[in-house]
Amino acid sequence: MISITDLHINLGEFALRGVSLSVEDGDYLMVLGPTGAGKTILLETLAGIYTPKSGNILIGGKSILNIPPRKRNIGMVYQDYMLFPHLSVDKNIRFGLKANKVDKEKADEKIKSLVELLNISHLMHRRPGTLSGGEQQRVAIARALIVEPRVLLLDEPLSALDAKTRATLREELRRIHDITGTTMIHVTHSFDEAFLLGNRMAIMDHGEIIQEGEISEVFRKPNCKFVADFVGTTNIFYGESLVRNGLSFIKIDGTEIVSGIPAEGHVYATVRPEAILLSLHPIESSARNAFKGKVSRILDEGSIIKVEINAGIPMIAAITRRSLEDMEIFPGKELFMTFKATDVHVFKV
Amino acid sequence: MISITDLHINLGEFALRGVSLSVEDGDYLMVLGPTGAGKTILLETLAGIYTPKSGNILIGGKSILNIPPRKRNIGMVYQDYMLFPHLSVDKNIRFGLKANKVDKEKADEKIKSLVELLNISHLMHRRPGTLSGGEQQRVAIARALIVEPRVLLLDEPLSALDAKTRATLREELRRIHDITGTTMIHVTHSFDEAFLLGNRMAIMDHGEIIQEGEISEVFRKPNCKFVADFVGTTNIFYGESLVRNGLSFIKIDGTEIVSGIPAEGHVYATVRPEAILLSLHPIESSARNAFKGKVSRILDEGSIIKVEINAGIPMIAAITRRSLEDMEIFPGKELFMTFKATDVHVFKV
Amino acid sequence: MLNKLLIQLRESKFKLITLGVAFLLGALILTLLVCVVTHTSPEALLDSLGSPEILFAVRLSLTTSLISTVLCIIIAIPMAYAMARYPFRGKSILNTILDMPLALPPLVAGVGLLIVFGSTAFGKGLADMGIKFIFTPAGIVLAQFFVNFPFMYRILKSTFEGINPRYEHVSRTLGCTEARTFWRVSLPMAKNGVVAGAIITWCRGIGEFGAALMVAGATRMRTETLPISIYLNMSCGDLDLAIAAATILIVISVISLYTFEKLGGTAKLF
Amino acid sequence: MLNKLLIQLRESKFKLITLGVAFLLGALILTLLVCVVTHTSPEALLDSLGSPEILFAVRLSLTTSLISTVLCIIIAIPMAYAMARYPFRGKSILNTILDMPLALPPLVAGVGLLIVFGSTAFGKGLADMGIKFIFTPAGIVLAQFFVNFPFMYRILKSTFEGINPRYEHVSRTLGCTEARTFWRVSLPMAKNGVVAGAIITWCRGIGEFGAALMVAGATRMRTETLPISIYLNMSCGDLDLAIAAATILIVISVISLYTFEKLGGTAKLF
Repeated sequence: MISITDLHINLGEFALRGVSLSVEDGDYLMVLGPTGAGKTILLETLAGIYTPKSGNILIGGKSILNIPPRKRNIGMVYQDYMLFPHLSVDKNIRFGLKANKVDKEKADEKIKSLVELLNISHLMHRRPGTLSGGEQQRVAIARALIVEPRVLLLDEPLSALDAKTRATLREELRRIHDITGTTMIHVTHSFDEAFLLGNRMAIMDHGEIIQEGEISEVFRKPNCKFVADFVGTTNIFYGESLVRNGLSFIKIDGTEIVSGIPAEGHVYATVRPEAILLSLHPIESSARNAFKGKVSRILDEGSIIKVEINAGIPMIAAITRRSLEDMEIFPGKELFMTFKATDVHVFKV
Repeated sequence: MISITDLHINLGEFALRGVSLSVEDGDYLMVLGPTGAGKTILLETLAGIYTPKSGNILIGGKSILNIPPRKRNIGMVYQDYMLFPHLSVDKNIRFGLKANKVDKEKADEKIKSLVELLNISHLMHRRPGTLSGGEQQRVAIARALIVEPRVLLLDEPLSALDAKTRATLREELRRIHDITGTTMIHVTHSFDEAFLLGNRMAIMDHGEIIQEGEISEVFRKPNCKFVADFVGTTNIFYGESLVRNGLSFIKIDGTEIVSGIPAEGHVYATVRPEAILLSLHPIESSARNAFKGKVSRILDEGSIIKVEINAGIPMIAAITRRSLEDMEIFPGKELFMTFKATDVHVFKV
Repeated sequence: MLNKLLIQLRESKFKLITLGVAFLLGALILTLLVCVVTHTSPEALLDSLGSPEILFAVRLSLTTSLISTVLCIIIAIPMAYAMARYPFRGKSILNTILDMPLALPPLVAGVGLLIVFGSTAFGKGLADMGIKFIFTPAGIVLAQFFVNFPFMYRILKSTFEGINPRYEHVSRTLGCTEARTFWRVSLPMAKNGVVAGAIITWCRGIGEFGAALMVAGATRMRTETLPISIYLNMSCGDLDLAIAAATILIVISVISLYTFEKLGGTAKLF
Repeated sequence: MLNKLLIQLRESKFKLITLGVAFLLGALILTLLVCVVTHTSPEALLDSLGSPEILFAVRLSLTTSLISTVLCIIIAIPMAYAMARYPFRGKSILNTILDMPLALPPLVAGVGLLIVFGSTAFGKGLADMGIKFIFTPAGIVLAQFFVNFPFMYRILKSTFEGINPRYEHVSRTLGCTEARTFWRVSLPMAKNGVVAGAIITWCRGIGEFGAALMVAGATRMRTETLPISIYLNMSCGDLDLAIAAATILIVISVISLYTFEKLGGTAKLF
C-alpha cells in the first residue's frame, strides 16, 4: 500500500499543496485534472525525482523519502515515450536489468516473456526513432516493467497516440494490469480513459486533490461544481432546495426537479444528458421527473446528438442520430423528458 | 463562384496533385483530411501565397493566378491566430483598412459594427498576447472580415481551442456566415465540425480531393474505404455481392447483409454504428437486416457505449449509457440487431 | 538527520563535482578581470584614463565601432531576411560563403582586405577617388565591418526564421505589398533581434584587433583604437596606459553582456 | 506572357533587392579569399608551404589547438551539464561570468592571463614548479583555451538543455545513479553537440592571435603559430610566407565550416 500524506512541493510553475492519497496494492488509480493541475509532479515526486518540502510517502508502512529513485523500484512511463534514441529497442528494455546487474541468461529469459506479452518481439533490433507511436509506447512500458516495479506510474501514456492505437493500448494496459497485478497510477486528462481503465479515481486541480474515490462514485456524485464540470455533466442547475420525505425538491426558475439526495438550501443539481429519456408522448413510469418542452436547439456532434429542450429551464438530452431521425426531431417540436430522481445529483454551493 | 481546375503544386513536404473543386457564392465548404493531406497549402495557393505549377483558379470566371495576394480580396484565418503581437487589437483589425487607405471616419464606423457583431468591443486596447485563445480567434476573424473579402479561408480555426470555446466559436462562425453571406472555405480534421458547420464537404488525402459533395451525402455514401474510415464508420465489411431486384445481397463470411445500393462483385459494405437498433426481442418491421447475436465486448467511451455483437461477423452498435442500463446488457447476452437496407452503403473494391 | 545528510551527499556527489568545475572556472575568470583592473594603483589608472592618448583611442574606438555597427545593420537586415525567407538554387553554397568570415581568423581576413583594397585595380581605383582604407581610420571601420557582420547576419537570420511567415501571409492578403509587409510586420517583430545583434556587433567591433592591425596598421594617435593602444603600449612597456585601455574594454564588455542578457538575448550563431 | 513576367517582376522587386545584397556580399567574401590564395604565383606558394618556418608553424598550430580543444572538452562538459541541469542561488551571476570571455576582446584576455600567470604569486609559484606559460608554447595553449572554451561551453550547454531531463529521470528509476545516467544516457545523446563544439573550438583555436600574442609573444620558430607567422612575416615584408600561412588557415576554415554544417551543427551561442 502506498500512502501519501500532506505532500507539499513548489517548483514555481507547478506545485503540490497538501496532497494526501492512498493506493492499495493492485489498484489501478486514475489521476485526472486539467493542464497544470500538478499531476506529473505528483508522479515525479513519487518516483523520487523531486524532494517534497514537507509531507511523507510511505510504501508498505516505510517512508521512502530518503531512498534515491534508483532504489525505489517505481517504474515510469511518459507520454512522449522517452526511449533512449541511441540504443536499440533491445538495449532500451535491457537498460534496467544491466543497471541492476542481472546476469545475461536470466535477463534474456525475462525479456523474452515480456516482449511476447507486449507483442514487440519483432522490433527488438530497431531504433526507437523508426517505430510508430504505439510501438514506442509498448517498448517504454516493457522497459519499465522489466525490473518488476512495485508501482508503475503512467504519465498520460495514451495522449500522443491516434484514436485507434489509443484504444488498442488501453486494452493492453488493462490486460497487463490483470496479468501482472502491478499497482498502477495513471495520469490522464481524458475522462473516458479514466472510466475505461481504472478502479479508483482522483481528481486534481491547482496542486490539490479535489475528489477521490471509486470511479463510478465520482462519476455519479461529483462533490463540487469543478468536478461536475470536469466529468462532463452539461446540465448543471442552480436552485433552492427543500427536503421532504428524504427527497430534495429543487426550485430552479419556477421549475421543480426532484432528487434522491437530501440537501437543503442553495444547491447545484446535475443530470447527465444521457440520463434524460425523450419521447413523443408522456411516459407512465416511476420516474419522478417529467417535463414537457420545446426543442430549442439541436447540437449535432457527429455520432451523438445533443438536443436542447426548453421546459422553463433549458435542459440537454443526448440521443443517437438514429433516435433523432426516428422521432423526427426538429427545432420547435414538442417533446417529453423523463428522468429518475436518483439520476439527479445534488451538492451544496 | 470559385472554380479550381487541375491544380498542381509541390513544396517538398506538402503538395497538391491535380485538385479540382468548385465553390458556389455563399457556400460553406468544409475541407477535411488527415495531417499532411495538403489542406493548408490549398488555402494558401488560393490566397496567392504560392504560385501553382499548373492548373488554374477562376473567381467569377476570371483567372486570379496573376493577381498578387493583396489584390485578391481573399481573407485568411489561421489556427494560431497570427495576430501581430506588436500591435493592439484595434490596430490589428484596422491593419487591412490602413493598407487599403480607407479614410479614418469610414474605418471607425466599419470597425465599430464588426466588433459589436463579434463581441470584442471591450478588447480593443489590449495586446493580442493578453487575450484568451477564443478572444484571439475572434479578433483574427474580425481582422480578416473588415476588408469584406469575397472568400474567407479558415485553416483549422477551432483546433487550438478548448471544447467549450470551440462550441461557442463554431456557433459564431455559423452566425457570421448567415449574416454576411461570405463564401467560406474551412479546413478541419474534425468530422463533427464539418457536420455542424458546412453545407458542402471535400475530403483530401495526399494532395488529392478524394470525395466532394453535400455533407450528408459524403457522410452516408463514402465512395471508398479511406473516406468511410475517415468519417468514422467502424462497421466495414468485405464481401461478395449479388444484385437481385435492385438490392445487393452481400455475403460476408456466411452472413448476408442487404443493401439498397446495387453493386456486383467484391465490395465493401458499411453500416454506421448508430444506425443499428438493438432490442431484447425480435422487431417486426420493414427493415431488411435482422440478426441475432451474443455481446462479445462492451466498449465504454464515456457518454456513448459501443457494443460489439457477434452474429457470424462482429458488428458494432452505438447506444447511450441509459440504454445499456435499461437493457441490462452484459457480455454474453443475446440481443437482436435491426437495420435498414438503405443504411448499408456499398462501394466496389 | 546526519544520516539523511550523508545519504543526500552520496547521492549528489556527481552534482557537486560538475558544479565545482563551473565555480572554479568562474573564479578564474573573475580573478583575471580583477587582476587587470587592480594591476596599477587607482591614481595611476585615473591619470592614464585622462591622458590624451587614451582619450583619442576611446574617441576613435567609439566612432569606428558605431559606424561599422550601423553598416552591419543596414547590410545584414535585407540579407538575413532574404536568406531566411526565399528558397533558390545554390542557397546552401551562398549560406556557407556568408558564414566564412565567422570561421576565418581575423588576421587572415585583414590580410585579405589589405590585398583587395591595397593592391587590386578595384582598391586602387577607390583610392584614386579619395576612398582610402589602407592605414586610415576608414580601414578600421572596414575591418570591423567585415569581421563582425556575420554575427549580426546570423542573429538576424535566426530572428527572421523564428517569425512565422504566416504573419506575412496574413498581411499580404490584407492589402500590403511584400515591402510594406516587411516594414509594418516583419521588422517590428524582429526588433529584439536587431537590438541584440547590434549590441554584440558593437561590443565585438570595439574589441577588434587582428584585422584592423593588418588593414589600418598601428600608428600612435592616428589608427590607435583601444585594442591597438594596448598592443602599442604593451610593446613599448608603458603598462599603465595598456591597463587603462584594457580596463575600459572590460567595463564595456561587462555592460554589453549584461544588457544583452537582460534583453533575453539568445540567438543561434552556429 | 511578357505582361505576366512584368507583373511578377513588379511584385517581387523586394525579393530581388534583398537577395541582391546577399549575393553581393557573398561575392565580396569569395573575391577576398581568392585574392589571398592567388596573390603569389603557385610556385612561390608551394616553395613557401615547404619552408621550415611554415612547417614549424603548422606543427605548432596543430599541436597547441588539439591540446586546447581537448582541455576545452574536458572542462566544458561537466560545467555545461551542471549549468543546464541544476538550479542554485546566484546561477545567473555565474552564468554571466562564464560568458565573459566571449564578450572580452582576446587582447584584453591575453593581458589578463599575462598578469595572472606572469606577475601574481600564483603564477610565480607555478613557474617555480616548472609550469611556465609566459613566452612559451604552453602559453599558446592557455590563451587558446581561455578565449575559446566559452564556445564549447555554450554549444554544450544548449545541447544539454535540448535533451529532455525525463530521459534521465527514466534512467534513474531504472536503477542508475546520477553519474551512471550521465555516462550512459546524457553524454551519448549529446554526442553531436560535442563533435560540433570540438570543430568550432579547434578551428577558432588554430586562428587565435591576440591573446596568444600577449601571453606567448611572437618569437620566430619558438612560439610561431600560423597566425603569428602571418604577423611576423607581414611585419618584415616577407609576403610569400605570410600568404602561405594565410592560405593554410583559409583551407582549414573552409573544411571546418563545411564539416560543421554537414553535421547539421546549429548551436545557440548568444
